[in-house]
Amino acid sequence: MDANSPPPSPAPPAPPVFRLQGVGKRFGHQWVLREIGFEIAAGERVAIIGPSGAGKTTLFRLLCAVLPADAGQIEVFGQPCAGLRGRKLKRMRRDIGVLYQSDNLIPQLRVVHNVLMGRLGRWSLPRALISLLWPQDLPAARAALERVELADRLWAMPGELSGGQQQRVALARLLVQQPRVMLADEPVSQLDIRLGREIIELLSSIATTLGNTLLVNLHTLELLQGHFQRVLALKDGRLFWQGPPAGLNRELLRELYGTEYQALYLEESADVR
Amino acid sequence: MDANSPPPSPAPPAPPVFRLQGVGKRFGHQWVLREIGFEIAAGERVAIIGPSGAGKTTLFRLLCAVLPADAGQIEVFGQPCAGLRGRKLKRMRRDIGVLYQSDNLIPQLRVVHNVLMGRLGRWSLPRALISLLWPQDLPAARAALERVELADRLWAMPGELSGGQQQRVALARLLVQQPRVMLADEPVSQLDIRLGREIIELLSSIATTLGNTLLVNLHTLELLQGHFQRVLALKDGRLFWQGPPAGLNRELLRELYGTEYQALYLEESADVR
Amino acid sequence: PVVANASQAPDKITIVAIPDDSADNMRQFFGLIARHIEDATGIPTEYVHVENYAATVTALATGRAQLAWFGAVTTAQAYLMMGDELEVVAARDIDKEFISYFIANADAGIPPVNDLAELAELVQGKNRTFTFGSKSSTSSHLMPRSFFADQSGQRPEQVFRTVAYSGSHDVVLQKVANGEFHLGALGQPPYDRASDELKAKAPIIYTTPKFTNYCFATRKSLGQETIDQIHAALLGLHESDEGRQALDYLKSEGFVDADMSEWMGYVELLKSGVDIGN
Amino acid sequence: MSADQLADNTSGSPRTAAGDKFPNPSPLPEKRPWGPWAAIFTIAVLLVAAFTSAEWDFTALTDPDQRRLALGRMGAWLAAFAAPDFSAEFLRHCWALTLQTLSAAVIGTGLAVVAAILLAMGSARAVSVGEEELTGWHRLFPLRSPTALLCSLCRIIQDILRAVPDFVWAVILVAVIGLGPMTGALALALNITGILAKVYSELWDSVDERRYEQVRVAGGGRLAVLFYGIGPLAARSVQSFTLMRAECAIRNAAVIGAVGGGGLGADIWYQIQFGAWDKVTTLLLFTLALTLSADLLSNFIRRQLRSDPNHPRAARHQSVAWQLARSYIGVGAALAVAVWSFWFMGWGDNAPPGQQARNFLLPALELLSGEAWQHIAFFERMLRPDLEPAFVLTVIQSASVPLAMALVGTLLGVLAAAMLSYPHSFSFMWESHQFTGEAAPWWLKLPRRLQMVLARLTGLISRGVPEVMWAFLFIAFFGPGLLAGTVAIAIHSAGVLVRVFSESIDNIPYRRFEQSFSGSRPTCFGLVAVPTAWRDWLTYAFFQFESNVRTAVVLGIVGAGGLGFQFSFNFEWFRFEKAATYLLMIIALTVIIDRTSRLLRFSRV
Ligand SMILES: Nc1ncnc2c1ncn2[C@@H]1O[C@H](COP(=O)(O)OP(=O)(O)OP(=O)(O)O)[C@@H](O)[C@H]1O
Ligand SMILES: Nc1ncnc2c1ncn2[C@@H]1O[C@H](COP(=O)(O)OP(=O)(O)OP(=O)(O)O)[C@@H](O)[C@H]1O
Ligand SMILES: [Mg+2]
Ligand SMILES: [Mg+2]
Repeated sequence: MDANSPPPSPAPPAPPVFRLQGVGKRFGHQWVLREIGFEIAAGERVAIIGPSGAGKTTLFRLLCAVLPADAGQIEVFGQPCAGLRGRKLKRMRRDIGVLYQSDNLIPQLRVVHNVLMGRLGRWSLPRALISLLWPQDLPAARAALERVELADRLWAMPGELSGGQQQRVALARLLVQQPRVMLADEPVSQLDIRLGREIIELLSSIATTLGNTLLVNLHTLELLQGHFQRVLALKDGRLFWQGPPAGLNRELLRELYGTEYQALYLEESADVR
Repeated sequence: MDANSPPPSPAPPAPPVFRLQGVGKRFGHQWVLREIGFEIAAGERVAIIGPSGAGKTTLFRLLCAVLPADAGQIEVFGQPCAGLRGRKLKRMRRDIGVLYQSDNLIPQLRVVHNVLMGRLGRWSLPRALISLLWPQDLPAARAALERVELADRLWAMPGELSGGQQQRVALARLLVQQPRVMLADEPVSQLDIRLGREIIELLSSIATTLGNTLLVNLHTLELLQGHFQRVLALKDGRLFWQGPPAGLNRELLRELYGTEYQALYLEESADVR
Repeated sequence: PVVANASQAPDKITIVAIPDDSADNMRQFFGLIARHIEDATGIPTEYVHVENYAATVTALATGRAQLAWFGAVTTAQAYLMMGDELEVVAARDIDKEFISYFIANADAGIPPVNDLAELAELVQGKNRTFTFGSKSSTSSHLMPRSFFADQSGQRPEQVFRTVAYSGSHDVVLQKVANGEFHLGALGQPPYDRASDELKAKAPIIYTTPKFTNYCFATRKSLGQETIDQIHAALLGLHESDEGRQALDYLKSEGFVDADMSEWMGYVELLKSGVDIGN
Repeated sequence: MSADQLADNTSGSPRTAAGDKFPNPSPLPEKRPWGPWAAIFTIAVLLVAAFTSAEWDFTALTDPDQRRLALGRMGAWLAAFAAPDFSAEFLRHCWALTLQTLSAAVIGTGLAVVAAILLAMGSARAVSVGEEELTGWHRLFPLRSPTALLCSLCRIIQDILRAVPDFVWAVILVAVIGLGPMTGALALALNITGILAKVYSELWDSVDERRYEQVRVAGGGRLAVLFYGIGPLAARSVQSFTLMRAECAIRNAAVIGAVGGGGLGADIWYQIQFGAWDKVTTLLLFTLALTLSADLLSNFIRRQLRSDPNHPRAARHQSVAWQLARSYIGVGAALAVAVWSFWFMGWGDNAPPGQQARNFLLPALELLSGEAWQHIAFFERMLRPDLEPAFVLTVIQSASVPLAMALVGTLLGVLAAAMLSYPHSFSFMWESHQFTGEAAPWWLKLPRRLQMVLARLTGLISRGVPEVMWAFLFIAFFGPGLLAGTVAIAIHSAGVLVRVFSESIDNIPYRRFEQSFSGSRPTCFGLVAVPTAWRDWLTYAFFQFESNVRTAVVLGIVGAGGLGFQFSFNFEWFRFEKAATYLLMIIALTVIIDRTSRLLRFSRV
């Protein structure tokens, strides 16, 4: 689709996309992530689950190197991301696409500019500036918006969109960016079930066809099935469990989400499995 | 609990909380709500569902009378809400508590002030201002935060909280406000399943014990069961269907969310019902 | 100091003047003088009104203006900047014996005094307020101040409760007449021009000894020939119609010869670091 | 079960981890914030210091006899204004001046905006330094990285640019390019550059980093982050402040006249100096009219650029094309004014009184020739400040009076502006129904709108009338002294601040108010609008304090002396060595106040 996204080269064993070792992060005196260690191979599709406040968003911010880790080491594409700066950082960022949980859009910029922001890593600065006056690469923006069913909102301001529509615009940006790794922080939280499912399907199909790596934060557990190869569960800032989606069971979930856990549906669906 | 919230008087047949007739709303030339008509009785618990962009949030904004309707008539507590002002407006505002989909908190104010904002309808201006320096009614704020499991974050800034925690703070504000009607726009979208369930349970139990009316916008259909007496489904700005939760079936949902609808879970659970 | 190497006639003469009267007046009457000089020398001449003392000196010193109407202090300042490059062309007859007035509000109950030591004694500790004109002015600040210091042995700040700078001669008169300040100092011509009503409300209590004041100064690099032409034009100011109007405004009979040496006293004064109120 | 096995195989087994390395203090200590109290305490201490360090004379207020006399004087003084000079000739004169002022001020501001954006890119930490791993106080060291050094350098440059009064720039420029309105305009530009760059960089820095993290992550470099993230997010405040400064420049650009141009500001200053009050009144009326139209025009521009979809005007929007066109109309209107200004300065009928019209743009070209710069040597002595200890002590002491006056004056001004910004705010007085849902009948709307018009007029007059005039008015009442000067400063500050204060409130999207409206507009204002705009308010208030400390003219007129006055005094007497010492002190104060204001952004008030 894009000349810039390199095909997965099979010859040398590709380094893992992410490798974390004993990673910790604290705000003030409070450690919100502790001793996180895992590896994510290229092309893997991984879901991250965990109760509210477990540290999922913080983990994502560490992975895309906007926050420095306070302990341990993070390697991205085989390179330690601690000392990255300037051009290298930019190249790395270009390859990592992030969808945030909220405030994904700049409210003062029209949808088209918000979507084309995905191109920033590839464009030269002048081109990026010109684009603010005369949008560059409009077809790409239009195509991406079409995939999230918002083609007619190209010129709208974010404030005119409903909550779900805004999240979809942010998704379109991710599609325009075509990164090697996609991190999506609750991409479907404000979407209805059909759209949520379709967006997840879209993400995972893109990941499959392009060989991209995909990390998704999810609260809707029923979307796990079929789309992800691995689940990481965070609790209280620690890696609580990891395994295939099928491995999730009732006790595990009860322990993960707290002892008072009494969700009817999950018991049922766990039985179904 | 609060002297100001009148006990539901049984003597005269209480007027419906909301009565809508042929209500329409447009932005620019675009009608986003059309011919909406329904009634909601005092003490009812109603869920509103519909695809993204269907007009749910806009409907809520009409119900709490911050947007004027462009067609039709809205009555709140038996009074047309078109000509409201001054003291009456204030009383109405106090009695309708709203939880918005996003941007619920003032990012520049600490959690405690955000929560106490629920009291503003009751406080005089000087007291409200003093509260910024010396929080008034701190126990109420603390109690409310405890109910959403955030008691230790009383003095935090909203930016220090995770997405789900922010939504819970907004909920605490609603608890402090103790309104007669609660409108909640996707209160659980960013919460994990356990917490989501508990919040819905909290809302509906408060509604039941206090005889309050509850309107909730939901995307997570499995939370409908047991907590709501009625479901309103919006599609493309029209009232598409209303009925008891049990009445939701596969065809209906397929039609509501679009023809390509193929959610596995719903088919199954519809069978289960 | 810039050495005068190219002494050819300038293709244009710009006149500046220190801003010690209302802009309208100055534009009108210095405009007349400019026209007179243009007629006499045949060089296009223009008066540019500049509302800043330092800017006038800078303009002449850096060759942005060719002819400047300076007060005594500004002449000395210009001399300090330019050295012998500065040449005084002419001065008014009255400039050789200039005087300043100390005035007091009529209701303040301050009688005329014989010297400033007496005044200092009279107002000492009485919470009197005093205003000079502009801080850069000779006749409404420097000379009154130095006479006061010489005669009473004290700085004005030690005697008066407040010492302010109202901005110009006219405002000094107005403020003292209104009673906003008890006393003030200003030059002679602005006081003489004022209405009798104002004068009655702010009578003179002391007249200073005579001192040298304003002059027209120019740059040597203009060339002796041009300077002579200007000199002649100024001395013959009363011969033209516009010249007479201007002289009338300047309260003078005509211009006379003048030489830098007559202002060297001020140069010495400035070099000695005279008290200017800080 | 396979799941259990998997769980046991995970590297960091959760159930056993003791977490020694990551101790969490639990339970969380409940830390009640002490920031607000510290702030209140500091202000109280400073106030006490201000009142004890200088002599304040309140007799005109307390003594009934004095009060009667004072009122009489004030009345007489006001009466002097009651007869404006409306002769046809003078009106023509005023009109010509108006055009000149407009052109020179717009050129000055226009150049300043361009220069300030460039400079602010260097001096905004968020732009020039960008992402940093350091946090907290480590960020205060300029030597921590080359970019941080650049940032500090730019900040010093902008501090110097605004600490040096514009007339000094003008005198320096006279040496370089000669006399004329363009010289004044350039001097104005230098000074305004310092002002705008400071405020821009502070506004940019005060945007929450979380909000533009997305642009960084998309792969944008620091400049892309500025143009796609920080810029748009701060655009409204930046616009408001720029337009406000443009208005100020138009109003009181006396410097244009100081070096041989013409203009309203300069002319008012002349006429004030020579006590021609009838003309002053006429000129003031012209200034106010000009200010008012500048105000209206800037509102128009703002509205075109404002892109709040929940705004009523936007809701009536037409086609997409029209919506897009609106921003071009806004930019176009601003550009048209700028182009006209250059045309006028170059080829229009632009003669300052008593001069022929000519192309005043040409002298500026001399800036390009190295020759002109030789004259700078003229000011070389400025580089050798007089550092004799006794004198330095005098210099330091002379800072106390301006500090005391500026502190009290600014506080009063901020207070008044805060009170006035409620009736002054368009969103709360004119369009409140957009977010309250209130259906106000005309008899309710009318008084509100009247209130707003009155508040705006009050603001307009208190900032439109020069500080010097206020000083004169209050000298008539209080007599010369600190009090008169302070009240003058307070009134002027209030006028300037109320505009930016209320605009920063009008810049908040209505959706924000709508979601937090609890039935009473004042409450919404106090608890939602003000906290949201608070950081911008602080920026503006600190800036005003800083410039009040530098105020020289007023201090001279009320006989209070002080730093700025002594500086210009010594400069005008060509005592450059002494002037340089005073200037160093002024710059030091400016830097201190500026850095304090920036430090406060780390804290949450
Ligand atoms: N800037 C900050 N300062 C202090 N604490 C913070 C900050 N950011 C996050 N935290 C805390 O870190 C913890 C983890 O936050 P994070 O946003 O990663 O949670 P999350 O797993 O994404 O939760 P959610 O599902 O609710 O979004 C929370 O307790 C939060 O309060
Ligand atoms: N200010 C506005 N200007 C123009 N169109 C708007 C505006 N506000 C909302 N809309 C449009 O109205 C429609 C309904 O929006 P609304 O926010 O009510 O949807 P919603 O049902 O809440 O969707 P979601 O579940 O995604 O939050 C959307 O198509 C939206 O784009
Ligand atoms: Mg999160
Ligand atoms: Mg919505």
